[in-house]
Amino acid sequence: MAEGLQQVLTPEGELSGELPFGIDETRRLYRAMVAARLYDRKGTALQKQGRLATYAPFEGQEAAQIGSAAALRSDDWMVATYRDAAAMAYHGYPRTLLVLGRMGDERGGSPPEGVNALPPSITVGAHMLHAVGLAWAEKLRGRDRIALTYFGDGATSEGDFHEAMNFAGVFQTPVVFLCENNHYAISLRRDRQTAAATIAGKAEGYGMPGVLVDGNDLFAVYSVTAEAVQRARSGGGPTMIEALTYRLGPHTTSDDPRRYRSGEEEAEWRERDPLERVRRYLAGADAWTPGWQKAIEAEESAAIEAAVEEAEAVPAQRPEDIFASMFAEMTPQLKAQQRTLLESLA
Amino acid sequence: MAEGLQQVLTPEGELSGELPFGIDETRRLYRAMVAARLYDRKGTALQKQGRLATYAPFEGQEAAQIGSAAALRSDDWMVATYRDAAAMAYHGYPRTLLVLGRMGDERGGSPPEGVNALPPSITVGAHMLHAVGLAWAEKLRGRDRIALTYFGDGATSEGDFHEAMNFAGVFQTPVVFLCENNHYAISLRRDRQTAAATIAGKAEGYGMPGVLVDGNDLFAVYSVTAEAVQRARSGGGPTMIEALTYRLGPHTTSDDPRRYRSGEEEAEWRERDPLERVRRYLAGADAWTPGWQKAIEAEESAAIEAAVEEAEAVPAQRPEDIFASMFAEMTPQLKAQQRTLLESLA
Amino acid sequence: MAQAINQALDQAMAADPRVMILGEDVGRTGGVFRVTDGLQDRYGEDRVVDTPVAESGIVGAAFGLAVGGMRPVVEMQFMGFSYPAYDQVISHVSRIRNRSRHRFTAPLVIRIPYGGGIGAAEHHSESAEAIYAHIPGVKVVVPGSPGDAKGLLLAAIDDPDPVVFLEPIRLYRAIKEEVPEERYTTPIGESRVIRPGEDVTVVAWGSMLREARVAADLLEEEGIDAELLDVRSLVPLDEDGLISSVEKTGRAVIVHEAPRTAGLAGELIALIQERALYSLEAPVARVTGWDTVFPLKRSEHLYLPNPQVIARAVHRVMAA
Amino acid sequence: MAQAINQALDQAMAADPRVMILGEDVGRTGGVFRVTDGLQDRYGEDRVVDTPVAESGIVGAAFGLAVGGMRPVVEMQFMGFSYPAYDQVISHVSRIRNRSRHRFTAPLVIRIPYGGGIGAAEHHSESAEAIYAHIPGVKVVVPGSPGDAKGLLLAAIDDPDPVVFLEPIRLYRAIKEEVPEERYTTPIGESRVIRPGEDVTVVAWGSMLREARVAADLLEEEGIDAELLDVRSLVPLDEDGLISSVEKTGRAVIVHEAPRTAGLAGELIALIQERALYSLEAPVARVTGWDTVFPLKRSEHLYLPNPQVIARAVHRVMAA
Ligand SMILES: Cc1ncc(C[n+]2csc(CCOP(=O)(O)OP(=O)(O)O)c2C)c(N)n1
Ligand SMILES: Cc1ncc(C[n+]2csc(CCOP(=O)(O)OP(=O)(O)O)c2C)c(N)n1
Ligand SMILES: [Mg+2]
Ligand SMILES: [Mg+2]
Repeated sequence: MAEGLQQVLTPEGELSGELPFGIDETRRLYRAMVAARLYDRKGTALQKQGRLATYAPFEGQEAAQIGSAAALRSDDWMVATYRDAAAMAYHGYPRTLLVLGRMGDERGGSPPEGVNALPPSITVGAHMLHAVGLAWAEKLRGRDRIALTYFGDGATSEGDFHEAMNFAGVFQTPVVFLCENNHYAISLRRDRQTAAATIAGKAEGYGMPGVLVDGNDLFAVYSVTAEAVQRARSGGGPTMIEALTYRLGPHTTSDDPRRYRSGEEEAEWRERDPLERVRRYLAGADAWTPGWQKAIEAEESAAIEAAVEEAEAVPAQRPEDIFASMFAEMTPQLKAQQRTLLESLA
Repeated sequence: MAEGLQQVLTPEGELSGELPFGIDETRRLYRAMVAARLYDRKGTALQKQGRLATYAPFEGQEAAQIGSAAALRSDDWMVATYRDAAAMAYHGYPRTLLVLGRMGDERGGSPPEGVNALPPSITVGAHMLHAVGLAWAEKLRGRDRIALTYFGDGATSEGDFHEAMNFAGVFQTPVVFLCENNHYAISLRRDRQTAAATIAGKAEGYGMPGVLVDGNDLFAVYSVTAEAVQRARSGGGPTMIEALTYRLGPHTTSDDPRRYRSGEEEAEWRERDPLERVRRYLAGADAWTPGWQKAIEAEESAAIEAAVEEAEAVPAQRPEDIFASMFAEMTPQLKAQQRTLLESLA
Repeated sequence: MAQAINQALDQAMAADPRVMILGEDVGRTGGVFRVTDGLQDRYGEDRVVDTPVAESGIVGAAFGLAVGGMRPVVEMQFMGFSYPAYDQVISHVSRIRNRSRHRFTAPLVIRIPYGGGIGAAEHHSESAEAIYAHIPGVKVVVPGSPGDAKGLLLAAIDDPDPVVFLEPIRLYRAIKEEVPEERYTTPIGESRVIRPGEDVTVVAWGSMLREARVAADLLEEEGIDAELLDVRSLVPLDEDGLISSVEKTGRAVIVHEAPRTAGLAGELIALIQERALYSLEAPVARVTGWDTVFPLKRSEHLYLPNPQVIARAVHRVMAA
Repeated sequence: MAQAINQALDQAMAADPRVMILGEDVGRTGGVFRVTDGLQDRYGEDRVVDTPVAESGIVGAAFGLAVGGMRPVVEMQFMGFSYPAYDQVISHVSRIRNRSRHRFTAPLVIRIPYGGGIGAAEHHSESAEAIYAHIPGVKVVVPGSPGDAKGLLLAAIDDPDPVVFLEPIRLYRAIKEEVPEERYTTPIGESRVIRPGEDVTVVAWGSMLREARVAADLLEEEGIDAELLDVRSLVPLDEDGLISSVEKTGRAVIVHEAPRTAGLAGELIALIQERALYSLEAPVARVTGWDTVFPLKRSEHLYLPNPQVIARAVHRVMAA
């Protein structure tokens, strides 16, 4: 069922397939990728300065995230991971909250009403089942929202991946599984994660279509995701997409990739930079200039700075707040513990 | 990778493939199947009389179990389930101990040295990982023993199935996964267990061969298992086999299949009885007579009766024994608890 | 009790279209204990769902269903098969409200048949309530009677937060008791004095209540007046109910089936001595399962606390 | 402490070819805490195995390896990621000896980094030792110093039964201490008095020992002489060591990071009052984490017991 690799734009920026949209939309999504990269670099910088607790860079995976997120309707569900800030921000999860969460503040996990995205999953695997359940709920409630869930190549080894795929197949829930195969799970190479030829090929074992796509090709990712979303929305059931991509940076800011991969390999993938690919295409269509690049970088940087400032300006939670969200109403035990804490701080 | 259905003997007892062995061996294995069925019916009868705590009948699955178990070397590992008494007994697990276990006595889980079989697994799924680990240990120790693990169609939905298949693929452990697809997991039909076309087809997702075989065909089951065993033993890695079969009886003695399936369906599968198929073949080859049938039934029944008697003659464990196998040496807590129990009984 | 639970589920489903049931064999056959019998016929396959054999999948999908606005009631076939779903419970079900500061919630009920006494195969007789009670963010309740089973289950389904609902297997068919027809709830977090007494407090839950009640009868004949307290709600615990009983009697025996070490008796004893040490006239005694695997049929009588053992523990605390 | 553990693993692997290591990222990179650094270079990819991301798979396969004659030491990357393997531990690892009446055994060690204090993301700061201690059939140990880490780990690897080996993350790089070069073992099941004292027993383990020690220093300045007891072995517990200390001092404070309800303090208190009630001059106090999710970085100081809180609890029991 897994077809050959889907590609629309070669790494050189040449068309090799059908464009899903025109120049204006391309420029809009290119800009979103630029913004994502700026955000990502800011994240690493902030962490190095001690202003974030941890950060998991996604540089190199912007097309996989933006291309797929762009195929969603704004009220669809997104269930993503610690590495999917580009997709989440695109789907409307406020950057301020993403930053706040990374600072180590629970309020980062609380998106505004109307943003249908769970807080980024830290555990590997479990969240795919949540997406299946959310999609199922929409189906049972007779609505046509779908759920898109992101996960890595490593996550495909977890039992929960299997159970999620299987439930989606059996109950035909409107869900799209998007695997960002960035070739590493921390230090483990994709070829040691599974002996399967492709991850997309695993879909057949669950009776659903599996699609292999060049994950650094914005157009191709959009196209295959849009098709899968359409299938889900129209009652055609789930799809799994494997987006071949690469994490150009470390696993997190405390990881050192030199321990497990070569500079040459990184350089090779740097050549396949998903932003540069679209930039070349736009330039070839006379729709990109250095001046425009500078302008959007300046504007997006300013927006990101503003989000960071806003996050950092959020006053600390009150000590009593650590008890206040365990249940709708605090139990007597929690109330007593809250009192004890407040007394001890008095 | 999953090939078409492997079959050697049609339900009518006609040859449709290559025989893996001659008449003598066929008679020997036929006899083992007859013995298994007698044992199985005895199990149900004993449970009805209150002499066993529970019993899980396997009638209809004798060829799947005996055909595969016969492909093992006597020092290979067998890791099977509550429904695999035919395979286990064939592999040398004393029937006395199988009965003892079913009576509710832990000593049934303790096969003699030299019998390389874990006690029957009650949990669904987990034991497949144990087989992977055992096979891996043999490989690391430079021996050529392999592990064969049995499981049902229901078990393929568990996360542990997935993790076991994946580890076997990645570490190329010498293990054979034998799925007895008897079309039901308690009341759930196979087509609601997974949306996949076949279970054998799932193997590809782990980079291993998957084989679909007529599980009621003794010869075909033997052939495909022998090939898989040979592959594993010679360093060629794991294989998954899906044996299509049917549980003619209830899930356990406390189940009522009429709640979830029709008498017609049962009757259809009764037509494909794995014993009758071989009997017809033997009869056609002038290697079966009613007299011989009577004789082997009498002998095997006597052996089974003897095993049951032996099990029932095993004196009860001593009360202190419930503490004695928790660790190599009892902890002070266990010693104290043991004392307390003995005092309370005094 | 099985019937009372069935009735509660029926009433909840009739009243609220968001309520649905998921589990292994819950639909077509009505569950291995027939607790959900007839419900699939009544409410359809979309609302009474036979799932694949995958416990983490059941709870993980139910989590998504709950966050998405449904009210799933899931069944784990036996407590011994609930462990594959433990990660979903401790890592997600119990935490999404806190993680999202009330933005998302997972109001689901996880029904788990538990406990021994039916001579079952391994893994079918476990009492691991402590590992659920230790999870911040879930409530854990255990009915000891059909009436409570109905009322507590309806309360659990109404509850805006996840509830682990433990069903003592031994009581499914053991107790005949008229249960009120109409819908009612029994508040979570309240213990109940089943038998008032002056001399010693016997604390128990689930099927141990029956043993404790017989013990109390035996003790009565000897002139010992035991108060029997049904905890019912393990989390949140009715501390005041527990303490006031022990303050009155000055002595206590805690009974549970689960293994002793790190079992819930420890928690109750910690509370008692924190708040009522000076009322204690003797050490609180524990009557529990041993620190062993639950034995198979032929030996299970050696494991399970029974009235004699409970009575003997009471003698001990009375003598001290 | 990370180095001491590395040394223990190195010595065990050098001495016994059956010893092998499995886990996520343990080989190529030497683990996220670099505890297994250099071992794959030394012992090869067959003996230091980078596994797929599948915790149940790791423990389940290690179970098979152990039954098959190997001596696997597995690493769970963080305690918060050990729960998917909980079923394998409670249902199989802990039981195969009993299930087979000594015919099969699973001598494996499960190393689990645990505890908070490093401002990590959710799931990276948990202390769920109670759910492991409640499993009959596994031992549970927690070193509080590099010397104990080495000795206890070597004892765990030698042990013929499964051992859950908890490593306090906060202490990996915190304590500088010379560890003897040669191979030695520290017996499992023995507590250790870290600081003798007459007035009150403070019981702790893992990283809480450091907090308790600072508290003891604070208290000393006030003239309160606290005895600090390192439990080290949660299962089996050194009951005699605990009881004799409390009998001497008459007062006790138990400290743990884990949530309070159904945490291990309850077990210790139950034991103390069972065996030393009449020595107690005050209720035993608990200083524990709250019944909440472990908070993220900005709030974790509100959750973790610290010297001031411990000292305050000691004041309370001294005043009673
Ligand atoms: C259940 C679980 N196990 C282990 C971890 C530790 N861990 C965090 S990320 C990661 C690797 C995941 O790799 P992959 O799925 O490929 O995603 P990527 O980080 O490459 O985006 C691991 C093992 C975890 N977070 N959750
Ligand atoms: C982990 C786990 N979940 C649930 C059960 C209860 N259970 C026992 S057998 C069974 C069905 C298994 O079906 P299948 O794998 O097809 O094997 P079969 O019984 O048909 O041989 C179930 C759900 C169990 N034993 N273990
Ligand atoms: Mg990856
Ligand atoms: Mg089956």
